[in-house]
Amino acid sequence: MSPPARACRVTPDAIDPRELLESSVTPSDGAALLFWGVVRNEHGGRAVQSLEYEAYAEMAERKMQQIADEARERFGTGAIRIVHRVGLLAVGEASVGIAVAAPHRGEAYEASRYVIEELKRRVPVWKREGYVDGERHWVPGYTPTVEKGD
Amino acid sequence: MSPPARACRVTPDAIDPRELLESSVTPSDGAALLFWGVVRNEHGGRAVQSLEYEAYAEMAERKMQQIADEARERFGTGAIRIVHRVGLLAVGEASVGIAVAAPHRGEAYEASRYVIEELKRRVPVWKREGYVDGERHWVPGYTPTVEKGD
Amino acid sequence: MVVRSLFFASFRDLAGTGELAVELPAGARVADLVAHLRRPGSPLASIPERPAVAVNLEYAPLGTALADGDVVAFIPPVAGG
Amino acid sequence: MVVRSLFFASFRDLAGTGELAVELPAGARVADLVAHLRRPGSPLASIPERPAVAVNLEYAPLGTALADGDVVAFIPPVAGG
Repeated sequence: MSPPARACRVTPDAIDPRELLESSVTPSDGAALLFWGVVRNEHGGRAVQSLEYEAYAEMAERKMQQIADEARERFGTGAIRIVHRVGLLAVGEASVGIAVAAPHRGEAYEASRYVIEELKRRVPVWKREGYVDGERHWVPGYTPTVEKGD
Repeated sequence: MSPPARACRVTPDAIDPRELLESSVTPSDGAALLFWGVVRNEHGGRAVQSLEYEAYAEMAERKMQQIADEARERFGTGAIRIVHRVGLLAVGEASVGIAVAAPHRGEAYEASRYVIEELKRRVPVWKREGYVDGERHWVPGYTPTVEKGD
Repeated sequence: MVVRSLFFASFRDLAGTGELAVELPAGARVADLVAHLRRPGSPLASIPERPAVAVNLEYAPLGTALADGDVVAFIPPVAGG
Repeated sequence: MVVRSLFFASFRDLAGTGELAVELPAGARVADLVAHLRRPGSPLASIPERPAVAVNLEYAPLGTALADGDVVAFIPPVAGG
């Protein structure tokens, strides 16, 4: 079964967990797993007040769809949807939601973990932390590896 | 931090994924994982039309709380909430929702998996499948083991 | 003494009721209650010889001594989730 | 030929803009564009010698040949999730 249209999205809007789950689960699924990434109040020992997410949206959606397709094929799950939020987020708000539906739960756990790890390695999204003292800085991340030799 | 009051519940009402997540996540959490068990359209090759869940509610809530406490201690997560539905459910409806909040995602995956596996082994809940031809039967399950020798 | 016996799912179907008050001699254990319920002719004669049982909301071995007013639940194989 | 260069996050802060049109000689590769942007005095002089780059929405090695109208995005270390 192919995933629903626009299964993977970058959006400035709040992520709706019910919509993510319900649009992923089909009658042959017995479980779904929702990964919910949220803004923490501290990072590296420093108090975080807000997080600003930026994405290269067109490429990020393409990469998220590639990762979802890889996970579906590798673990044999049902639909996988990934929604990443951009813009200014407060502590406790969700930055990413990943729904993985599957006939059985084992595959859902493996695929969900695969998706979040790969997302952090390859999807062009950045975040800038704002501290209580007003300072901001870009959070150091992963340098994506280019598969073909250069 | 102690879990919110009535963190683990048996209920005849539909499970609300947003409420489960938001009541679990605190400002020091960076991730939450929601396990969402849903009614499948088949079991053992037979078409399932509905599933009827029954619980020994008072004991089930106590056992779910014990499992949540074990998982929090063992994996060092934040709050864990477990809601199990009872009554007649249609295909696609959620029978169980398990929210695990955690500072970091690794613990959330391990704890979530622990909770659903233990829930299936120990929590006094039963299900009766209804087939398209009108027949019903209790789904064979796990016999809980009594820890102390008898 | 009298104990409350609770039956769920397939055990309730057998018993024809979810609850029975059972009178037992002082000093009786869970195993004695099981034997009483499994006596020939009882609707519960076919339950396992060693069913999973909870006494006052906790799983308990068959050797557990019972007291007046205890709640003894008979737990058929569980299938939640 | 002219290629569109896109800059995000810390690279955009350096560039002072999210996008630059860069004229390059025919046959130029991604490495030539990088060298051009890193020339002394350029606001992007401090970007890595081998940055992660996407050409037309896919990660591409520095040896990739460019064509007129290509979109070349400079991808600082990613930190989504």
